[in-house]
Amino acid sequence: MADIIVEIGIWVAAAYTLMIYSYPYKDTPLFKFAEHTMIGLGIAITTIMGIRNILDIAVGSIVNKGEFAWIIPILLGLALFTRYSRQYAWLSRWPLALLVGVGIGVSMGSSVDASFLAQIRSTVTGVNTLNKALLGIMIIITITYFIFSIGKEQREKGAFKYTSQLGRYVMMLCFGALFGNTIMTRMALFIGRMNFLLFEWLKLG
Amino acid sequence: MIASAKEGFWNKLQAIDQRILYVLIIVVVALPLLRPLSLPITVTSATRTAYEKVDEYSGPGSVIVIAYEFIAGNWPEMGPIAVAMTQHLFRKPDIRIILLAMGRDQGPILAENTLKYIDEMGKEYGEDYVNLGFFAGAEAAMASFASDIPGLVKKDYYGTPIEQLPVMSGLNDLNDIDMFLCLWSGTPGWGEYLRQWQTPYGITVIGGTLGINGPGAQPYVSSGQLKGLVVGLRGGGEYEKLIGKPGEATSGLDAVSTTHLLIIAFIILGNVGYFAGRKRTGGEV
Amino acid sequence: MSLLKGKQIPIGITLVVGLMMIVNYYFGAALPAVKSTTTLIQNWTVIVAAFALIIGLINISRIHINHLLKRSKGQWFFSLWCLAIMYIMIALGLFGTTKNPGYQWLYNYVFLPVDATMYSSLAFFISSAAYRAFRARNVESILLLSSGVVIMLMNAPIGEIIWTGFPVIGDWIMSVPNVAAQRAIMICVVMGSVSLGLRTLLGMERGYLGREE
Amino acid sequence: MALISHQSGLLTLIIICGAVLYMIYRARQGLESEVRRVAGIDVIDEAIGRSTEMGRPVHITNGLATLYSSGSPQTIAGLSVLSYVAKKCAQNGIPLITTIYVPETIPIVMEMYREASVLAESPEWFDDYNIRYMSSHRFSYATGVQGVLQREKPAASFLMGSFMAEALIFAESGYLAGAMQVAGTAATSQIPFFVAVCDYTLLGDELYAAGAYLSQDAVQMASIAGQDVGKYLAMILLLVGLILSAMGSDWLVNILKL
Repeated sequence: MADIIVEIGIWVAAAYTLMIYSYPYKDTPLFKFAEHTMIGLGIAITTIMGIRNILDIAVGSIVNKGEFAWIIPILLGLALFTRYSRQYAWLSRWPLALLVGVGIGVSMGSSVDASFLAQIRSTVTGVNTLNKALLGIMIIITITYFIFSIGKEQREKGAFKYTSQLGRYVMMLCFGALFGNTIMTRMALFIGRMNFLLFEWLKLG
Repeated sequence: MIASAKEGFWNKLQAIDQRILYVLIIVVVALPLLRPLSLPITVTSATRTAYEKVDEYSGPGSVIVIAYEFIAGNWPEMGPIAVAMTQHLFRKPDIRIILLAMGRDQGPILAENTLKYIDEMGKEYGEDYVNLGFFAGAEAAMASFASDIPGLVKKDYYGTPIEQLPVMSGLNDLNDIDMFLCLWSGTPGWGEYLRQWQTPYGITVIGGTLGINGPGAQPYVSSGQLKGLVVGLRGGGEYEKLIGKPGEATSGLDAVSTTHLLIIAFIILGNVGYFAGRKRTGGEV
Repeated sequence: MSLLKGKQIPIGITLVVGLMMIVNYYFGAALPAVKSTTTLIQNWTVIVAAFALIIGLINISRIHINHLLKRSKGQWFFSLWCLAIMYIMIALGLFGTTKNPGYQWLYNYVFLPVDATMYSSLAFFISSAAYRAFRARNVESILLLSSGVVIMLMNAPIGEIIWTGFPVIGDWIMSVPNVAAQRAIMICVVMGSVSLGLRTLLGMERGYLGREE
Repeated sequence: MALISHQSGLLTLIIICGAVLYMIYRARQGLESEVRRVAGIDVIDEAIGRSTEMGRPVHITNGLATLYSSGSPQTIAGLSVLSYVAKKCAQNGIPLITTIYVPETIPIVMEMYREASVLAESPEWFDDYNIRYMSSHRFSYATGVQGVLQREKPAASFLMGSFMAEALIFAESGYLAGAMQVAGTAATSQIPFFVAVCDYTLLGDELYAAGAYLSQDAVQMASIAGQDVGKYLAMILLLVGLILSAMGSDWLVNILKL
């Protein structure tokens, strides 16, 4: 019995795979069907995770451990729904303010340290090879491209005009490399699907 | 007439209907899968270093966290890396392994999937390893886990309370973890663990990621924040060779070669069409 | 009453919470009170975020129910199907827990394959994008084209067989210009995000708060 | 236990914030700071104009970063572009379809739609069925956006925010639908695909400047100038660090390690 379910499952999976691959060819109801299935399942899966978090962590802590502080996030969460009422819509901004506060705080706190200083530190440590020196110089040149205002006139006529163009050239080398490097990852994924279609579904292997 | 027909040909070369390209991609991938060319795989220094570091930091008595921060769609590339590195760790005697996910809700299911492919070498669930499941909230959850493990972790993925799992006994915060294996595909992933675990606690991290994240992660390898890094299908194939267990990555690398050659051929066609077309009209097309 | 409805309180919440996160990052080790409050607030965000998911559920349900009521041609059936499979999956997942066989079947044989197929369809799109974009029109696109092809030949095992030089040049491109451009972009992005963060904390970035009440 | 961990990080943050605040203070005193033109941002009006002529809808999406994650600045910058685009579309009377991954942005986008329809005095423009939540799963989101692009055939498509692999799905699907595309992201791994496929791309920091630039509000424009101070600081640190390190001393590195 079990392997019949699995076999049906494989045929359903293969059908959906072909529906998705029909996208580039023509706008068919097949793709639309797979699309609506995917959105329905996607929302269901995350909604379940959300509801389980609310029940396990918040309500669970109040009921089992009496930590009544969890009432606050629950109220803030419920406040989101006031957006649908014209009169109390302003209340929905409070939970959003909390979320944005955490996001901005976490990003401002850590990004200066992890992205700004860490990158400068690793660039300027042990500059003993030509490549390391070249790397540092290329970073400086590329930064000039992102200068917006101070030295604007310099940008049009002065030194920055050339360095920002050089910066674009460095970025183009980088983007070409990232693009080329990504092709392998995408092919690996497609190989995975072909493995499924050829061997698990059609059983040609 | 001949000139314009020829010009038409050059223009056609520049704008081949992409559906032809798509069909050719399918053909060029299917052939090597059905009849492997088995081109040789050389192990690069990056993958070998990662292998040696995993060995070095999983001595007897050590506690290891493995984070499965990727999605089912990444399995063809992340799967072989996850299976090879997890198998390597399960071969090490007398260590505790904690599987979890904080960024990707599919993590726990993919951890289960990985365990199906490996030989658990007699390790017991609850005794030697545990799957803690998914903690929503990404960086917020990481920060809570790092500072206060019992505070955040109430149950494992199957609902068993932590008190009944000996593998979790005595773990208070991140300082009790000896090595962290971070398998990530994007964001939330290594970036968040860097900020919440590596930078504040200096924990030893070895990574496994998609080919596209390889270049972006290089600065962290050279600065030592990542002790080792296995990258992409190629890295997976090399790690499979190192642990002597060929798997999906090994068989896929032939198809990688053929598809790359096809795309390069199309790029050449496009450029030939562009230049020849321009030469004919003697100027801007 | 207008004080309550106005912007002062939300801006106040963002400012206080934002500053606490920053203070915790730099002084957290020394100020346990700040650290514990930060952890508490971060746990709260997990719950508020969970409620936001329900807002999403309401949004999509209203759209598809509207299609159903209006019987919009060529769409109402798909809307019915989307609503049906969504709420069945939620029922299976919540009442039967995610270990329920129905949930597992839909997850393993419908969701995962489509998820993997969508991801793999990038193989088509990256090929057509490469074919169109890698055209030697000007200096910049020549650089894009050449570094892209070299890296492709570095990655593919066949590349080494054609010429052993590819991995060498590829490694240089990967370790110098590639790292340089990424670090430069990363450094400038930090400036932008800090400046935007500051504007948001001070209530100047009005975008997310909307109109004056 | 040092009172402050990462002192150098804190000092840098204070310097950057100080610079931005000083520039804002100067702007409040009426000292304008000109900002260079960013091609991608100017093209937004052109793209909306094209949609208006063709009578097609406009599509916009703000990517993956939730408001409480460290990627939230990208989503907020994307939302400020959305606010501008909504106002323009309401004035021109063409529909704006917003596809959403981050659920907590739904109330914000509803507010922006209402604000745009009030400013354009066309209440009927506000149709919150154009605000479409496509799930918080990346590839359900990608499938949904593909469906919108394929069926609604927008003449302009804006991809502003943090993206991952699905960026190329949006860009190629937009190309197939014949849309004029302007993208902006700070996710360095996806910039190459936007550069290769979209008509215009805002590179990293240009996305953050977009919100301020579009608002044409003197104070916000001044904060862009404040950002440049941080970039000059980075260039000086790099230059000094390179020279010192080449001469063998890692004095600066130790300071930065504090």
